[in-house]
Amino acid sequence: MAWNAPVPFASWVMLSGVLFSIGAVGFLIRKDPIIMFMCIELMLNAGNLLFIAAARYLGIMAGQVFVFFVMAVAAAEVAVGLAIIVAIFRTKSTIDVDEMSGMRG
Amino acid sequence: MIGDFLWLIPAFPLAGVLVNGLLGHRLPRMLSGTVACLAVLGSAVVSVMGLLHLLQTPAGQAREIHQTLFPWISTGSFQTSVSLMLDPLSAVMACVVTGVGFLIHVYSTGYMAHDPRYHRYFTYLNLFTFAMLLLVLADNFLLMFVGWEGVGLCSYLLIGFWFQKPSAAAAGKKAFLVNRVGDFGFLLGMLFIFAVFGSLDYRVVFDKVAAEPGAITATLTAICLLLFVGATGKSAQIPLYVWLPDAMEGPTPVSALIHAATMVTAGVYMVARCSILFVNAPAALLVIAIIGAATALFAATIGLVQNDIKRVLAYSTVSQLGYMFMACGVGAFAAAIFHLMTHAFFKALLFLGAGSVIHGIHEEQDIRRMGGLMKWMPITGFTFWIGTLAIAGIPPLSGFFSKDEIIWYSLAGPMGHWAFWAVGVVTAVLTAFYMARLTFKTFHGQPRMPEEIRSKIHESPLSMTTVLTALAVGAVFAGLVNIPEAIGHRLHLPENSIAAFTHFLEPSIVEKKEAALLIANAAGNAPVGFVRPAPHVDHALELPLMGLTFVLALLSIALGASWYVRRPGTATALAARAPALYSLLLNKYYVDEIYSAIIVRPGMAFSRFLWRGVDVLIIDGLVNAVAWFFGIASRLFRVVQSGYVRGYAAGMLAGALIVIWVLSR
Amino acid sequence: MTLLPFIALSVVAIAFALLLVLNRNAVHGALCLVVNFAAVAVFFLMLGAEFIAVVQVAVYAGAIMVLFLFVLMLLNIQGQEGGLEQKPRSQILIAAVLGILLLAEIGVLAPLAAGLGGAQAAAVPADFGSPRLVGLTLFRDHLLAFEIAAFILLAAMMGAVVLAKRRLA
Amino acid sequence: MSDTLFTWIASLVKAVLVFAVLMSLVPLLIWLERKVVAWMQQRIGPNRCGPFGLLQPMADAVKLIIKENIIPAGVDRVTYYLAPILSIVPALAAFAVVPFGEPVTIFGRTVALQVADVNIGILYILALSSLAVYGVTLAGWSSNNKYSLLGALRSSAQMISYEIPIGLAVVSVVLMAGSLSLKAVVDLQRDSGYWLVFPQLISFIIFLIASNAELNRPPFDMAEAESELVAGFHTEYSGFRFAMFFMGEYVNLVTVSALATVMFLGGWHAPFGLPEIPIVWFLVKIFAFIIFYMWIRATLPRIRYDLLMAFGWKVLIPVGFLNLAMTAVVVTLAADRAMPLLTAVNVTLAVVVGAIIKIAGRRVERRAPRLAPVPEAGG
Amino acid sequence: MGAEQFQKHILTVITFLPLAGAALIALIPRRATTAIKAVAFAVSAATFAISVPLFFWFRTGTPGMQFTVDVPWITLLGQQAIRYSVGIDGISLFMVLLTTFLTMIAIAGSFAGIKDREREYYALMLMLETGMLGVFIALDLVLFYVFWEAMLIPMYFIIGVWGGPRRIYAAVKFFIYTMAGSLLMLVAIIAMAVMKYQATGVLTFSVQELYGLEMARGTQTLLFLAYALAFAIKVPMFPFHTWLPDAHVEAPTAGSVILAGVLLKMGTYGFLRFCIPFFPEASLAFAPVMIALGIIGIIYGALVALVQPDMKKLVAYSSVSHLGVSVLGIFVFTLQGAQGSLVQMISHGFSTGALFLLVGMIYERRHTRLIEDYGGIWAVMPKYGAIFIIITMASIGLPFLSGFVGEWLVLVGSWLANPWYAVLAATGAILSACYMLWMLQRVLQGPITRDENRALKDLNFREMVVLVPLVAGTIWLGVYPKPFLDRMEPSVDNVIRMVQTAGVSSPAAYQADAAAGEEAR
Repeated sequence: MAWNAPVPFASWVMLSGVLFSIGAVGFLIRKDPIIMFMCIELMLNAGNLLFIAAARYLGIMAGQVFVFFVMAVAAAEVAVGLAIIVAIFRTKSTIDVDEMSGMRG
Repeated sequence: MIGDFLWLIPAFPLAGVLVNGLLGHRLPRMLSGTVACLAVLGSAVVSVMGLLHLLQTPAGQAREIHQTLFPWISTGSFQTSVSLMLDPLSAVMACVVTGVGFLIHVYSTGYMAHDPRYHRYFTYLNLFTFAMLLLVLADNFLLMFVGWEGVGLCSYLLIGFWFQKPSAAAAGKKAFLVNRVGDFGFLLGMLFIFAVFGSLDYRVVFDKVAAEPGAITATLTAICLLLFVGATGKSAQIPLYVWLPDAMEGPTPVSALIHAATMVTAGVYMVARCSILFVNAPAALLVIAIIGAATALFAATIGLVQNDIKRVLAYSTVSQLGYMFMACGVGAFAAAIFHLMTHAFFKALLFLGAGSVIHGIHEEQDIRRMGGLMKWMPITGFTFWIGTLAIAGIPPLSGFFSKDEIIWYSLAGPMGHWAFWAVGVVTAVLTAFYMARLTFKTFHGQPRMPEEIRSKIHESPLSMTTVLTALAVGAVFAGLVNIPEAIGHRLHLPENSIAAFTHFLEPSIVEKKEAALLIANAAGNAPVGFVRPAPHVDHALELPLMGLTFVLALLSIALGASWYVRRPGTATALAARAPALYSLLLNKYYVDEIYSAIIVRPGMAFSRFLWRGVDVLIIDGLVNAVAWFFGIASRLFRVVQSGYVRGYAAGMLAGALIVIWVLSR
Repeated sequence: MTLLPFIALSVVAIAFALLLVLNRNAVHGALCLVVNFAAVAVFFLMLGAEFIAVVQVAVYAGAIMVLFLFVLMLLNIQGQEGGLEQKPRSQILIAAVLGILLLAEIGVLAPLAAGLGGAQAAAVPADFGSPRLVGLTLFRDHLLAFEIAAFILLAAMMGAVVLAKRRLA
Repeated sequence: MSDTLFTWIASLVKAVLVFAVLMSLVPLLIWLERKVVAWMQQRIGPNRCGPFGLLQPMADAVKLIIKENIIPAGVDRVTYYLAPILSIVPALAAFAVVPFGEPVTIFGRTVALQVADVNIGILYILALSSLAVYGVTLAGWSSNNKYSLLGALRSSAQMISYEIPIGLAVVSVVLMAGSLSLKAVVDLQRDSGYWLVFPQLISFIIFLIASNAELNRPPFDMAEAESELVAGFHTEYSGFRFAMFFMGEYVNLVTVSALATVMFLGGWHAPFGLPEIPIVWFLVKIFAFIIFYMWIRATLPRIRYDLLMAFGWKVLIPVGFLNLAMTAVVVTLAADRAMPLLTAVNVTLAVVVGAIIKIAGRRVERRAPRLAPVPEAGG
Repeated sequence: MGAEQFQKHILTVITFLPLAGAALIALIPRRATTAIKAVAFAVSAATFAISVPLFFWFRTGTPGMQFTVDVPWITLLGQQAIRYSVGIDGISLFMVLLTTFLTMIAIAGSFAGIKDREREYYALMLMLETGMLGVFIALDLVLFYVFWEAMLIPMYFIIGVWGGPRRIYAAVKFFIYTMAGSLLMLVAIIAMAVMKYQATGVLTFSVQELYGLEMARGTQTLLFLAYALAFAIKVPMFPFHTWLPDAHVEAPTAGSVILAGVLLKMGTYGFLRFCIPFFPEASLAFAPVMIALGIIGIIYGALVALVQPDMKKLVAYSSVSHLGVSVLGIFVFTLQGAQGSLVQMISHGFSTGALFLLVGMIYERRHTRLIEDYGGIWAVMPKYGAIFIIITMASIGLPFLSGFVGEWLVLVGSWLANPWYAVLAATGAILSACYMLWMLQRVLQGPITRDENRALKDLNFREMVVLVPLVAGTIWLGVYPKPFLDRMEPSVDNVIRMVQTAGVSSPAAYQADAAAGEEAR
């Protein structure tokens, strides 16, 4: 493969897929909620990447606008998520996900 | 003229009911009693006037008076109205009902004098009379059915009059239920008639049958059998007679009026009224004859050993009714009605006599603890003797004429057969014997009452004894109304006085000769083996046979006298020798026990099973099971909510995978 | 936008993503993520989305990660969590299986999607991805979505304040 | 010599030039600051090393370089080393988009006097300024010291909060210029003849205050004030890493001043009527700003932290929004007569507000509570 | 103009007057119980008084709807689909009269029985009356359904709050049973409207227009089953009847009078008004099944009633039996049968209503409903005994009393359809006599065994006033049913004709009867 050949769209899908799965697996493996949040951010970012790639390959601006919204949502999600973690930490002095099963049925 | 007074006949007793029912407890006793008697008297007068009017109408004209009061149930093709009809048959019946009824009302004022619920008793009695008159005067089956159930209700109320007594209450209920079973048959019969003829009016139905006789013999047989089931219920024939003996729980005048003279005869009246139907269904006639005969014999045997004075008379009534049905069965409807009339007189006399005996010796009913009462109650005793002789069939009393006519026609009637004749004679002998036993044990021989009662025994008051004598007169002379030809010719009596009664009933009942023709015609195409045209029996035989029955009756009375007066011990000795037979008869062939074992107890068990098993267990069980199921299901799903955050995450991811996989295909 | 820089950068991105997941120390993880975001920002530049690239840096790296650092530092929950060792065996197993499944699925899908996007990048106007064009698309076609995003942010802000506010009991 | 190669070389040269100039300016500024502050406080300032103390910064630099690098125990090594780098790099990188002169033709090709003319210049600067927060945060956290952690949190919170007013001020300028690239802003000021400081006076004031806070400079230097939290986030740093923090601060100062001149004082253009000398006017304006900052450092007392934050959120941001809204309305409605109109409005507003503050100030003094005379002992 | 206007809107007035009364009662302070009772009785009496002229103004001989009011209510898809259209014909006239009559009596009957929370109680009773009246006069399916459900709620509370020990269980069971059934009906209603809309583009729920709606055989069966289930539960027919004994045993006296007197009739009314006219072919096809269930209901109800220790349960099961007769009458599709079932409904309303009042009265005195706790009370309570006997006789179908007319016509109708139906149904007469008389014997007759019974007081004036009208009703319906029969004949004939014309396979008996009916009239 010539090094300067243009990058096919499939590779972008592969890349964002890999990043997404790393994020997903990370989310499942780790017990620390902050790491889990980061993994979620990672997944979201992988999503953004694919959006932009698709926008570029299809020539539609909408892709980029969507990324804009994803970012808004991600920011909101982190804000609330971290607030919750702070609240939990303040009450239970630990934020280990497995202990937090108070809400079970 | 008389036509528009017909409604008065039932109206009078109805008025009596209203007066006594609503205001009774405020009226003094005398007033409410007299109101009741007057009510019945009023309707008696009107019905007699009706009878006379019919008698005067020349033979040519139709002896029938109609009056339609108001339309009752009318939907689509089913139109019935409350309308009355007076024809010879219903006139006779009306006169018997009101006549005997009035006498019994008068008797009751005496008999029930100290009863706390005096006015209620007379309300029921008037209500009964009203219902009976409705039954008799109705001109369509539905209105007859109204009367039919009405009398059933009154018999229930009157039998259970002393409802404090549990036995009376039970007897009342038993009477009503057995009657109801009978009415069930009658109801189906009426439905069948309506389905086939499209209407329930006698005129319409009878004309259609008369128009083409023998056309629908099969359906007619079914209809007649169903109607007959109703009759057996009401007139206490073999299968459904069990309620009559228990009906003795009620006051004696009630037994006299209802269970001797009027209600029980309703079945016979109905059969006679529909004679045109029965004649065209020879198989049905045969069944009636057989059941009638069987009941007569069966009841007579039980009557032999009964110790309660009223029970003996009750079984004798059942037996006499058997006679009447046998008469109808062999085609001699007029004879049946004639016997019905005479029986009304002497059986009422006997019951009232028994009533005054019980009244006299203060509520003692067991004849084994009576005896020699003639000394204390001469009038009751004498009138009782007249009744006994009449029922035994001793000439010239009424019993002789009516019973012997039946016995004769059981041989010579259109469906006559020597077997019926034999049963008739044997039953006559038995009747004579148990009546003799009863009279002798009660009025003759040594008094077996405990000492202290003997002083208090007294003859019944005037109001009761006058009624007894009046009935005695009726019992003696009632027979003369219908002197059979054989005797009539021998004594050269004027033509119109011979068998006057039968000729009078002509238009409303199928005459014997005509019946014979119709039966032969219907039998021709009906596959009933037993039935065949009547054997030709020459009239010569009639007198000797009558003589034979008379002699046998005398002999059995003599036997009775010897057994119970000269050597009182013989009966008990005889009974000791055949204890099984004796106990069998004493316990009425254990029929009551059999019925309860077959029908009542299993019925109750089945319904209890239905309730506990089906209703509670299965249906409710199912419903509650559904509720339980949802409970369990929800508890099951709770587990899924484990609270284990990463479990949820894994679930989500797996879900996402599946979605991607599905979408990408 | 040639293959070499793409591969180089994707290696960097994937490496730092793995570092984040496997890292014991949360702060280091955060930094790895920042580097990952920077790499992705460069990808955006390669894909002609300058405005989004800068926004990515400003928003993700500049704001969100700072939030993370803030929380990490405030709560100082250092080192509570061991490495991967003491995790319940089953959880890792499930995660591994699902991860592999996901990768396999993407492996299958990528060529399919390729058909969609085509090997060659589409011809695109010069200022593709410039703030002017993004602004135009944003406010012409997706104004409603923009308003909704605004509301989400408002709600999140209020939520965060209420949740984290120390109850002055 | 293909075009791409030429652009590569040109930008490389420009980058090196800019880096050199900045690096050399830092010691000069340190010296200038100490001199100006001293002069303002009627004292002499450094005059021992070299003429007028010019070599004092050199001495300091040598001291810091040869000083032993003490790394306290329990320090998170990676972030400890990373923090100083992260505080300098964004400041230097931000300078790349600042245009400091008209395009020049060398060897027959025109070369823009700007390291990289990117059409999202301003946004690029904002992004990098938000990265500056990392340096501070990580420094405070990694030095495993309670005070430094608190200092880091406070200063980073302050920097984040003040990014928003700067953003608003910049956006109103961009609104006028219609494009995000700095070159367009300068061209606008050249074409319209108005320096944006007049039509955008309010945003100019907001920009000055907010950038001061952004740099953690004295009126707002709560985080690393000696009297409060020892030395804030860089307490545990010594030696060359401590110097890097200082360099970072001053490079940032230069960048911010450059930005201010480009956006508000018309970049490299001479004031009305004076001859156009390429880079000199640009440097003069930058130095004017720097002196202004130093002047503020010398005069204004330190503001308490919560008032500082409250002032930022409750005053600057609302005023910023209002100003932005006003500008937007004027630009859309009266596109052509925007400049004079806005100037009029802003100037009148400035005068009015100034008057109000003066009157309010005097009345406050009159009503200030006279201390009640101390009652005589006894009695 | 006032009178004519009043006559036009008489149905609306009758239906919503009780509701207004309920509102008025809600305003009266809780403690003024006598005022509450007075107002409640006054309102119900007024409603009855207004409904009486209906009987006389009703033009006999016209099958169609009378006193109709048709006002658009809800517009769907631009069309006035759901209309407030009300009206009564021969069938619903007597249901309305029965409702107003029985509610008045029930309210009068509950003066002694209800001790706590009278205000809510009487308000609920009047609301219940509105619900019931609405069901009978509604000519729009949605309006019908609204009232059908609205009527459930007050009944639920009446059983649930003022009931006996297991009232909650009974109330919930009653509610869920009826609700489950009626949900299917709702689906069917909507399905029909949609089919009509697709076929003709006219979106309407009015009953008139939905008659004769063409639909495929399969759908007709399904829709028929949906309706039939809802009404079968309400009747109640055999398998769905278990809620009735519980509801009756636990409901307060007046509650069970209304429950038995009117609510059960809604099932049979529903069959006559909706099930059969809407789906003639399906009705014909399912007739044998429904007849079988009816007959089982008769015999099963009677048999189970025989062994009930509790009087109210006994009467409840007797209701199952009586309404079995009514259902049989409907599904033999003969004029006599249908009219018989209607008369049976009215007579059952009188007799069972009276029976419940009677049981309630001795319950108020002795607070026990078990038969063995009584015995020989006729001696102590003569008036009570007399009325008890008359009502018992009416209930078991003694001629010249209301029970007989209904039963007889149903038997005639069913015999014309198939003799064996009549034979089986007639056994009901015997069985009903058995359990009623046996109960009578154990309660009224026999010696007074318990001394509490000795002290029982006879009926006071109020109780007589409550019972006498019912007794009069049974006697009037028994002796002179002509006015009733004439008014209902044309409408019922109309419904039956629908089935006959639809049913090619209908047995020959119908033609004969119809023909005979023609020339007889």
